[in-house]
Amino acid sequence: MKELDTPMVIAGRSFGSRLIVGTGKYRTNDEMVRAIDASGAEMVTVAVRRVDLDRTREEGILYHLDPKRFFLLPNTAGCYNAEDAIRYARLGRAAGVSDWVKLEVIGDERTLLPDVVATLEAAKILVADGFKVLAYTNEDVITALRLEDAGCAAVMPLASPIGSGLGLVNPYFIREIKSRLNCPVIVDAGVGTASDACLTMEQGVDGILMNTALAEAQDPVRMSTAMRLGVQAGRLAYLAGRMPRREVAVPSSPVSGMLA
Amino acid sequence: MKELDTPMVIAGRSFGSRLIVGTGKYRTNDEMVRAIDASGAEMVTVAVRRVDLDRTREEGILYHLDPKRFFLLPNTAGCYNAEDAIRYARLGRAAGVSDWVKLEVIGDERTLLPDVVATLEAAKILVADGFKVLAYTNEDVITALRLEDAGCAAVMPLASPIGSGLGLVNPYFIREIKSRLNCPVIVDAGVGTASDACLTMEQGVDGILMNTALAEAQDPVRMSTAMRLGVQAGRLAYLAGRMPRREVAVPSSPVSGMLA
Amino acid sequence: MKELDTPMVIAGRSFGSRLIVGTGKYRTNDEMVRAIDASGAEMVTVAVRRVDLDRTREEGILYHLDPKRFFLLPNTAGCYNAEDAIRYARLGRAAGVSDWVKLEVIGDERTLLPDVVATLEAAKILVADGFKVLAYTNEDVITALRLEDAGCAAVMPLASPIGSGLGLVNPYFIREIKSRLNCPVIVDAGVGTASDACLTMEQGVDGILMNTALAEAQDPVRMSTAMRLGVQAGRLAYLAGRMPRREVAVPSSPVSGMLA
Amino acid sequence: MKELDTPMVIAGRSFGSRLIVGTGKYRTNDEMVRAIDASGAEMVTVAVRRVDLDRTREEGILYHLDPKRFFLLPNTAGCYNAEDAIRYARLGRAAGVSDWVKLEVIGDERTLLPDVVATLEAAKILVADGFKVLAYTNEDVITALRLEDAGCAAVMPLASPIGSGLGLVNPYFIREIKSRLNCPVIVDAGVGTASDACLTMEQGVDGILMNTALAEAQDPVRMSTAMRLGVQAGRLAYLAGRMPRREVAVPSSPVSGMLA
Amino acid sequence: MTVIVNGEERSIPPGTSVTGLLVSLDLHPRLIVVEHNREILDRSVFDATEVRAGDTIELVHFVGGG
Amino acid sequence: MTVIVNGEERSIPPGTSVTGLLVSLDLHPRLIVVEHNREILDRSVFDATEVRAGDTIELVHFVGGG
Amino acid sequence: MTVIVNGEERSIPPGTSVTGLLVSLDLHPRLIVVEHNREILDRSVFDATEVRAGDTIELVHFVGGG
Amino acid sequence: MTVIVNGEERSIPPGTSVTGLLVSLDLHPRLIVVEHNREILDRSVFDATEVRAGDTIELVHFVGGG
Repeated sequence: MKELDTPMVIAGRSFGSRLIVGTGKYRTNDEMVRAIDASGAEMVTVAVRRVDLDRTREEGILYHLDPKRFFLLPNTAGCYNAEDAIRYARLGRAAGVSDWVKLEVIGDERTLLPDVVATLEAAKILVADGFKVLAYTNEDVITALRLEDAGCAAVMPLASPIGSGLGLVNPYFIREIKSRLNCPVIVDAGVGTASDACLTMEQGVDGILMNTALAEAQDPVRMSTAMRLGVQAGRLAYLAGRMPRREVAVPSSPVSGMLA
Repeated sequence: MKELDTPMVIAGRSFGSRLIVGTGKYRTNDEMVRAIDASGAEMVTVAVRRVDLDRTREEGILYHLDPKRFFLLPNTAGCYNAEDAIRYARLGRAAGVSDWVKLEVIGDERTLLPDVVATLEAAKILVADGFKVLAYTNEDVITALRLEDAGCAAVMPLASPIGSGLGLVNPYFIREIKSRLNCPVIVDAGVGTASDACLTMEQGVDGILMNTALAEAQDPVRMSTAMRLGVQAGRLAYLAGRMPRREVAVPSSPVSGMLA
Repeated sequence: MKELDTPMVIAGRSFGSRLIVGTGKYRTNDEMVRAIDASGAEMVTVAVRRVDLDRTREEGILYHLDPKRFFLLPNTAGCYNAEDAIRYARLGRAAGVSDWVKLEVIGDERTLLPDVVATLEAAKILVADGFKVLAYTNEDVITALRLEDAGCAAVMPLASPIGSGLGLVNPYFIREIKSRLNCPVIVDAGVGTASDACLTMEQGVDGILMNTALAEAQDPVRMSTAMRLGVQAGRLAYLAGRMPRREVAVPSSPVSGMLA
Repeated sequence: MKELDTPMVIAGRSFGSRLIVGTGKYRTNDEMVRAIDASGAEMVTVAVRRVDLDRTREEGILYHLDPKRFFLLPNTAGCYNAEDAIRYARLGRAAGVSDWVKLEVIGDERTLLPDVVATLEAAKILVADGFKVLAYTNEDVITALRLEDAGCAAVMPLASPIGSGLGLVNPYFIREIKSRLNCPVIVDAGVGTASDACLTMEQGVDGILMNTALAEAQDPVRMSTAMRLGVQAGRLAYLAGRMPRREVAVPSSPVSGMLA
Repeated sequence: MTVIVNGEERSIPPGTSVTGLLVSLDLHPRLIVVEHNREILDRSVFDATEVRAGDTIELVHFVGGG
Repeated sequence: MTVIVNGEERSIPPGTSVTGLLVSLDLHPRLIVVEHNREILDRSVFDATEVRAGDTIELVHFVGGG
Repeated sequence: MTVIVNGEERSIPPGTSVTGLLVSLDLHPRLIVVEHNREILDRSVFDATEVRAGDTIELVHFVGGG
Repeated sequence: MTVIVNGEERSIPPGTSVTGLLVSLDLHPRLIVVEHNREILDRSVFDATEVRAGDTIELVHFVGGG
């Protein structure tokens, strides 16, 4: 890949993989670790939650993922207003791994779509507070432009709702966002299988973040490998420039030189 | 890949790559060779044509491709009836590289769709004559079943017309063909970009044959790499078993453990 | 409609409606009659079956449909070879309603796809025997051209498998068939809802034949009305010539004359 | 239709047609009038612009449309902030035809997508000022819910960008908006042909507003008729309840009663 | 004597005509098509055509179908 | 004296009313909405409202739009 | 004395430091972020910070999430 | 004497073998398939096979194709 593509650069940091993966919903921690290895991801997202004092719930993720090997991206998942999101972002930063945050301010429990107004408000405050903000948003290019203006390090429009696996529903708007923004555009949420990831990268975006498609696959390790390859395939196909579509056929073999 | 997938086996012969590529329409022979290298293909198709006695046309492909390194699959492209196809198949075999043939009997110049009746007739004769027949056909499962009954080594339904780049138009019928046949199913023609290849492999077919998508890409080497990865990605995603599609969102981070 | 569209003419006979409907699978005969009325269809298909001597099964359709009001088109549904199809066609003709037949020779029980070889063979014999043959076929333009050459009064390619409701899967091939044939092209089978019918007519075909989409709708009378309107809408949209698609927006209101 | 569907009710006013049409971009005023007649629309949108004192530009629309016959809906097209939109809304109301307004606050000139923040702000002020506000918005259900909370008489999400003719790109989000709001949902912008209108109504929305698809059709009168029928077809198909989709075929004729 | 009607053995009195058979089965000739030993009969010969022992008769009509 | 009408300077005789302005421009009051120095005027006051030097007048109406 | 830790009342001996609390809960300070009365504490002050009756303590860490 | 090679008339000296023909055309036998009067020749007989007047020869090879 190295000679065929450039690294993904966010906030001045280079990543050899354009695939960012989540760490939620795996059947076991061991399966999670093997799947993340197979994905080739260098950046992984984590959530900030209370320690379970009764030890009934899973222990912390740091028991399983080496922060020296993976760049951890704390998220604000589960926050429904700017204040909470800012609180979670700061708690995540206090863990001392980095000052990056995947900003999510959810506006609706059923669709988990972002509250774009609150996201914009939180983004401004977090950027002013020194955070590198990667902001989850919808496919609205106007909101995307404002998040960039607010100083976000990357804008992360959805392909379809979180955990839906519906794939890239609106390629037009994703292409529009990519063509209008200067900062990296990472498609976040909705990818269900490798062809979704490949098609999404073919729109020219910088990367993809996914979680459910890997964790809920029947075989997460195989699917993580598929996603690694699918993201690379889509990226290279975008850079290669595809053949034109035609409704009339064109032979692949010479029409001359036929025998009498 | 080796530990995650099995080889593609056709007529008892194993191929490490599920991507078969053509050798037509490249801008230069050098570009063709580099693209084929990048594709990782082990089997490449060639056409049988008159030697150009005036040397105005390209020299033979064997000056550029080492038949020890690549398994050459002669085709009967350009033939519009069974008799011609059989003649070209025998000429191709006489070259001494193998007794395999990619059988194409075209029925219409505008769409280059197969004449399924003549294809079936030619397939029977060639199989009786000891050929390993890989038969290009349309998406009709009934024709596909008859080609298998006729002893074809592989059945090759189209994704869309040759050289169209329209991608996989009818996934239902391709899945149906795969689910009903025991012999290998190789999708031949119509793939335009990496996501097409990936989506096609996700239907469970054994492999893909393509030419125009590589030769006509702005950068054939990058696109060949993309196709190699896209085919692997689609294959592994098929084997992995994708997550279910849902119209309602599902969070990736825990909903419990939120702060007060 | 009259001033905006021409009638559908098949074998010299004019039909005011481009929608042809089947009479199978309705919950009750009364619902069937009301649905057919609502559909505006002038031609309806019927099947040829043994009289039930124990009267446990439904009585003949002629008790419910007036052959003076509806043009009855006997089909050969359920036949798996040319001989049976010819036998059923002749039995249908012997009923004395007409010498038209909807020729179906099924090649596969699971998909109910046509056996194109046997269909072609039966078509030739029936045409020679004086039948007006409307032939059910797949989306293969080559087969369609041969059915026309065989003297079929109309060629009836499928949108998707009988009773599937998957809609128009391959618009390219349906457009190709329409553009290449001179005889009427009626899309038969697969339409599931009104937008499928509308989209199908927008490809320029002459008409649509459907049954399951009406009989299995929760409210067949409303759906029949929807299909009548949807077929007309698609036809007129085709004749009207649609606006171009664009990926950039264009205002509908003047950009000049704004206030200072 | 009357017995099969209910009227579209907005702000207590009933409309017999679920199709609302614009009056812009027609080649001639005469063509506009005939197209609007053919569409069956009862509500038509108009823009507010300066009188052309040099008479070089078109005269007012009221010379061509009888406000007693058509319910005129002034829009705020061309406004890029809440203040301008409010000013145009009040000027429109001052014309004395009604206190309804189609609120548009555009956020981006290239896509003509709405500025949802400014739209929400303007909506609140206009509702407080006694306007019946029909608000153009994107497919974001959260914004749609807030527009309803703000007291909008109807919410008008786009199918695709204004004047694009790309049709219904995101049926999921449109269905979600309809399922979550109590006020009427009118899809505004993007419909290109009759099947787009039909498919859009099949999502269950209350109505559609369009302009370019009619004005830019090669034959606006035929297309307006097609749209009238397509909207009705989609509405009735939605009410009728479509058959299930299946990947396996089901015969329409009895499988019993075959001859020996 | 015995004949096969629509696949089932039936015994009918010798000398029964096709019309007689239909009447005995309470079927209206106008709506029925008769295949007699694989040959389609014209309605005009229903009266004159006698059914013989061992004959195979198919009585068909139109039913709902698509 | 000079006023701004729809963005253009126009000189009209002192003492001209809004109605007078419309008439001088050959516009039918019934179809026009008048914004006078950013304030929308009710038709009932067109006669009584005098246009003063430097006033900004916007004369708008409905045109085709979607 | 009683404090609220992660939403639950807990009684701990007076004079307990944050470090002491963590130890008593068998938690490794390096992996835990502590919010004390809505203020995030730097690890360097865990020892010096005394938990007082009625304090609200949130102990959080990273868990799997997307 | 005259023969038809790949559709074109060519005159070659009598007694020319297939090998001779290939050499005269500067073609490498290993890469060429020869169809002689509609019959495919095995390479082993190129030397022994004489081309006669009026013979039709097709010289084919592999070219790029899909």
